Amino acid sequence: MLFLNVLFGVSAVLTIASSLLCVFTKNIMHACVYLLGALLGVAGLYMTLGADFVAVTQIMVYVGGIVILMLFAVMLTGGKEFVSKAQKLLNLVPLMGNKWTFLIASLASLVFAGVTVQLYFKLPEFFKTVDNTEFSSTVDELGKLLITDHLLAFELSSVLLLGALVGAAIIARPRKEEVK
Amino acid sequence: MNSTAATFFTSIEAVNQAIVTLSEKVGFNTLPLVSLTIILVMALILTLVVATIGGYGTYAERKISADIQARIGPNRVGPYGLLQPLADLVKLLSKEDIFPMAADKFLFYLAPFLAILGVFSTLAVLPIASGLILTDLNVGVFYLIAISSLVGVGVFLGGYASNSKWSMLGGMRGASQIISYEIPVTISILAVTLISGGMSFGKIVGAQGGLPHQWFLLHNPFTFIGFFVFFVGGLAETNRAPFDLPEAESELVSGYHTEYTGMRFGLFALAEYAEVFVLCGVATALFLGGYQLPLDVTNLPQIPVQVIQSVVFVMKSLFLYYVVIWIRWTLPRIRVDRLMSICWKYLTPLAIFNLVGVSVWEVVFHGQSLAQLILGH
Amino acid sequence: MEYTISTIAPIFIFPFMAFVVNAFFGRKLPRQGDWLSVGAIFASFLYTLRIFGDFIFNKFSTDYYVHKVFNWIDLSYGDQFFKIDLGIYIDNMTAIMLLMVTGVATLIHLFSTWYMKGDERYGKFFVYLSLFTSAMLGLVLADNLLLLFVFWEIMGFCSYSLIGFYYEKEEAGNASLKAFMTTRIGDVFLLLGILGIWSVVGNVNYVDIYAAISQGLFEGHTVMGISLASFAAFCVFMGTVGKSAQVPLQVWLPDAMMGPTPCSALIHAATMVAAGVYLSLRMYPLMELGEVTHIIAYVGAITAFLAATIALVQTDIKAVLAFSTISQLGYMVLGIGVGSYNAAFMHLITHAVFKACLFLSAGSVIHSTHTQEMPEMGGLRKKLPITFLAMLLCTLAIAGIPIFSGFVSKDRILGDALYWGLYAGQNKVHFIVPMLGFGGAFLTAFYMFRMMFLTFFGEPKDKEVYEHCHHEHFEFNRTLPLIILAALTLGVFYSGSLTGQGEIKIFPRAAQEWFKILVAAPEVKNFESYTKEKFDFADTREEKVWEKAHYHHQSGYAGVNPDNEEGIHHAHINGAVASVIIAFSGVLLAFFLYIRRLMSPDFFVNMLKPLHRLTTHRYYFDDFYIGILLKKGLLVFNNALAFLDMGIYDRIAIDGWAKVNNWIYRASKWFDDVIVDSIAVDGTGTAVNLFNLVLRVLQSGKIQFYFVVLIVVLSGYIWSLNFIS
Amino acid sequence: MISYGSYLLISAFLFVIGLIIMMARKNIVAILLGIEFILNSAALSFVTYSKFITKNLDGHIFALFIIVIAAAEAAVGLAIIIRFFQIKETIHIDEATELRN
Repeated sequence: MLFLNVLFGVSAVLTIASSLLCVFTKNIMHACVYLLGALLGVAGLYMTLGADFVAVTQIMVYVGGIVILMLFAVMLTGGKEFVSKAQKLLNLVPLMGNKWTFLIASLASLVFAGVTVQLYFKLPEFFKTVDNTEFSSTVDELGKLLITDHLLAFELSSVLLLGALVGAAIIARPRKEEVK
Repeated sequence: MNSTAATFFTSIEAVNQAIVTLSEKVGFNTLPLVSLTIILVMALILTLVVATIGGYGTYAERKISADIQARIGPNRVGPYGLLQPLADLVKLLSKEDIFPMAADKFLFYLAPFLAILGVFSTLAVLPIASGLILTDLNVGVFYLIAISSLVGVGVFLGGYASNSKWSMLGGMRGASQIISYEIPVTISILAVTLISGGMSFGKIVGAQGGLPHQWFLLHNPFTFIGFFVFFVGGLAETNRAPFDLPEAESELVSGYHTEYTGMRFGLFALAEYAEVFVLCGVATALFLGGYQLPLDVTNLPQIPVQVIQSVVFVMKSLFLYYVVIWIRWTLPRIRVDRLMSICWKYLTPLAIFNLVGVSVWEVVFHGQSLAQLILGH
Repeated sequence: MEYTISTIAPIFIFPFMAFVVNAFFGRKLPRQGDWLSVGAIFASFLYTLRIFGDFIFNKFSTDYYVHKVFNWIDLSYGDQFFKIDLGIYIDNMTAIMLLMVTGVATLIHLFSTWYMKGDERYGKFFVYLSLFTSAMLGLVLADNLLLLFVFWEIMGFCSYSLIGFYYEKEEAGNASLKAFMTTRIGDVFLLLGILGIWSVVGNVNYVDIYAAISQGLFEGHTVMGISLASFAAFCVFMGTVGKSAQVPLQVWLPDAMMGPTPCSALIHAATMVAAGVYLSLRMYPLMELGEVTHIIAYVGAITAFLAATIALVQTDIKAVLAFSTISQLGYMVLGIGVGSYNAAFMHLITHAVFKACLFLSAGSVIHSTHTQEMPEMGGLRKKLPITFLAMLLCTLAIAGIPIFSGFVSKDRILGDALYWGLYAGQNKVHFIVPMLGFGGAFLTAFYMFRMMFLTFFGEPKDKEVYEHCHHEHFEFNRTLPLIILAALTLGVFYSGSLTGQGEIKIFPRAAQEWFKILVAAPEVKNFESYTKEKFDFADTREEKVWEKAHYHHQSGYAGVNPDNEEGIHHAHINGAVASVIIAFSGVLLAFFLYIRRLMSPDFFVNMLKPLHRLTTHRYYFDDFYIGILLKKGLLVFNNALAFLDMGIYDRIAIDGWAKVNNWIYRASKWFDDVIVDSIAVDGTGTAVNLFNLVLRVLQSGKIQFYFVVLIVVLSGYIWSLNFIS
Repeated sequence: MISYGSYLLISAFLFVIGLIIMMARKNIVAILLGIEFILNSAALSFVTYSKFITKNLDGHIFALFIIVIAAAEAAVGLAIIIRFFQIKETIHIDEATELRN
């Protein structure tokens, strides 16, 4: 269990630190890299939960695909020039119009505070549940589930991916009159 | 997490005794701590070994290219120039660490580490011998493919952070090339997992035998083609010639690591050479029988067997390593549009065809290999 | 023995597939696909042979049947039960019928390849032929009246298409229309009958109907004052009248001879017209229950006699055969009416064989001489020896000469009729039925031999026709069907003995009486606890021992007062003697008139002038229908319609509607001005403006603001959960 | 340390982070980035419930499909962003005010 505890600690710290940095960084490119750190951390958390396949899929799809795509997008859209101004404390909240929005936002914060307080009193119950079951391979089980119980969703997701592929290719291609 | 190095060592009688006595002295169970330590030490050793192999990769490259071009090659430092990598290391360490003015400092520092992280993380699942594997993950092959895509991020960030047009072009080329060639490589690996019935390296290697006709390479015609798809795709993923467009000297000076100097450049180079070795090791494990010996090892003493197995594995990998270098100094670089068309128009359909073919083969012949069909059982 | 869908369905599916393939790809196939039709029906024949063998010769008893179903239409909901099963019902009668249909159809298909050769619509003919055959087989296999009705209509369509096959000729077009419309009358009645049965039984399966009859479900139901059983039985019988060309709906069949001769042989002699009789046989328990048997007997007797008298004066060879068909169908119906169930069905089979052969022979003659008029023929027996022999055998059969099949079956019908009319203890008026039957038999013998003598004997009357006719050689597809069918006119195949009465035995007794033993009127009691089997389940019944049907007499008589065995026997002896004498006297009369020429036929014509005029005009049936019913009747109808249109529809409906519209217009104008314009349109605008004041705040166009609203709503929702729980 | 609540806390934390990013940033790429955070938090919750509550693998399946959908969404979203940039030469969210051209 020591190894798991270490892994959990490292992953949790990585996740939380990366996401915090992601919020507070000024550079969108850096934000993407922090996202990468957070995703790796989440993958580590999956590992500690015994979800090896999900963890590796997370790394595969996010690190190998989405993050690189985002980096590309940032680069192609000149992300380096984009530096948010005045990102400190209250100024973090963007100007959204007029006094009404601030009124609504303050109401929202009240509600949020209420929810948080409620949750806070319930937290100890959650921390009592500790699971010490041994690891076992999830790959076989997942494979069987995917082609039996969740077959329709599986097939639909393949169609979705194909649609996304074609759609993305069509959208991103410049129109003919603009090429000249 | 069975058959890892930690479980192997702790199952040895003497080590076990030592742990028990240590636990009695300290007052708590030290088995987890010792296991963790063993894992860390093993990881360190493996990293150092692979780093050395990667370092000597530069030496091999120079020597073999010299041989091909009828030159002598490095011969001044040590006998036959064998200490040349050490000399290079010293040179790289002592060089000035230049940081370009316009560069993005954070990313500039981060990129080489990401690349090296992607390469060395894969060592965790590389099966060197039948107990000598850091952790035999159930999703080993999948993990290897996934984590090695960090190299792509490193390459891209390196190119971007340098803020130089050569680097930028090299980084973009590298990232797109790595993403694209991941597809045929993954699909041809999928065919192998289909035959072995699992993604863990222990299972895949265990499903093969020591003799060539028991390898997955000769399991059926489709895997035979699949091996070449995998190998060509692997060459492209590691940015080796003839797919070394991200660092094409004649066009981009040195590609994504143009602006890097000193040990940072060394890290990129090390990542490249180590990745080539990992590629060769994976190819060996997947297609060439891995560490399997052509005899029954169940009743033999374990440690000598493991030594022999490691030697066999490393020899096979080094042979492929030689082939990679041979290809580099034989074939000219490919054109950039050809690169993508080879991947999308030839390798990917071929890999899918192989996958379908292997599935059909498995169904029709009930998993028997070609040799089993010809020779009988 | 397992009967599954795959052992039964091909009988129907083979011709149907041949139809489908030929209909779409026939033109591209070699020989326009005729081999496909012939092969398909021959394959059906082979399948049928197996069923026939199992049922007749192997192991099953008289009342054995196979009934397999699956759901066809299921519109049930809640308590409402509406369900129709599609199924197959095979008993001994079906097995025999299937063998007859496929066998005769195979031979006629084969003959058609010779007869229709060189025709411009050669392929199309086989398309219709295949469709017709499949429909006929489907009708025979069907287990319920609704499915039977479907195939019945498909056959009607095929008949229509084939009568009008040479649609360049105006008569052919008119004849096809006439046939179609005339049979439609019967079909409407049949549909009414089916609905009547449905209203009581809730189903139209044969077995359900039998069970319902046995349980007495029909009692107490009436329609327009008459009992529903009578009504349904009469309506079903009207279907038979239409399809089997009985008086008064017989007018379409002679005109139907416009079609190609093989189609006349198949449709208008052997199978389709027999389907009507088959329907009545199937519904025999209903006919008995509804007490319409007397009507049936009279209709049959009148048809048999009237058609025979008309046939006397026809000069067209096919017309003679057409009227003889009507006459023979009349005998079958007569047989049903007097309760001679077995004999009626036997006559159906024997008639199908010899009449098909007669038509094919006539086709052979017509194709050789290119004329249908008998006065232009004569002396053809030297030119067409095989045709002559085949036709002679069939004529002997239809005339009722002993040892031929016609005698065996017709004699038994007449014997039963004699008993029914004379000995059964009914009113003596009913004696007229056997009298008409015997008279018709005499006339049949006479006009058939008149036809033979005019066609094949004597000197050639038209030299040109005679010279034109080629000498007949053996041709596979022309003569083989004739030979096979002619050979099957021998009575031994049906009765096992030469006379049909069991005196001169050829086969052992069991085989001798196979027909009589195996076909019986359905005993409705046996169906009370029937089981339906779903398709593809193996038939798990035990094999039953061959047992004899429960007949009151070996003739299969099932009519009025069936227990008087002595009387039946007496009637049969008398009937046999009488019919033999009558048949031979008819032949002799024809011989004297047309060979010896002792007397000119004109002598009789002059002597019985009014009768002659009556018969040449076919008793004015056609004139009555067309001249009076259609033309005069339609005039009245037209006038009524005109009044309806001008007087009622124009005045009241259209003008009145205009006034109503005027009112509506005024009301809607007010509605439009006040409610729609003032309140709805302007009011909506005002309301939108009002809402706008509020919603403008929310619709900021900034996506982050929307996130904020989203979060507020979500957290409010979560907050509200506290109060709920 | 490894308990039900800790995973849920991390999940909630990721969710809030994603929300803040989505609300605070004007860059469309950053908003997509926030969406990725939120999707990850949902997937993490699913896997956690799968481990502690339901004790079967359905949560893993959900996480897998969430990852698939995230991939599709990122591909299409980034394609739209690139197209948007080609037309407007900026990726400021408030510039996205027109439905045509």
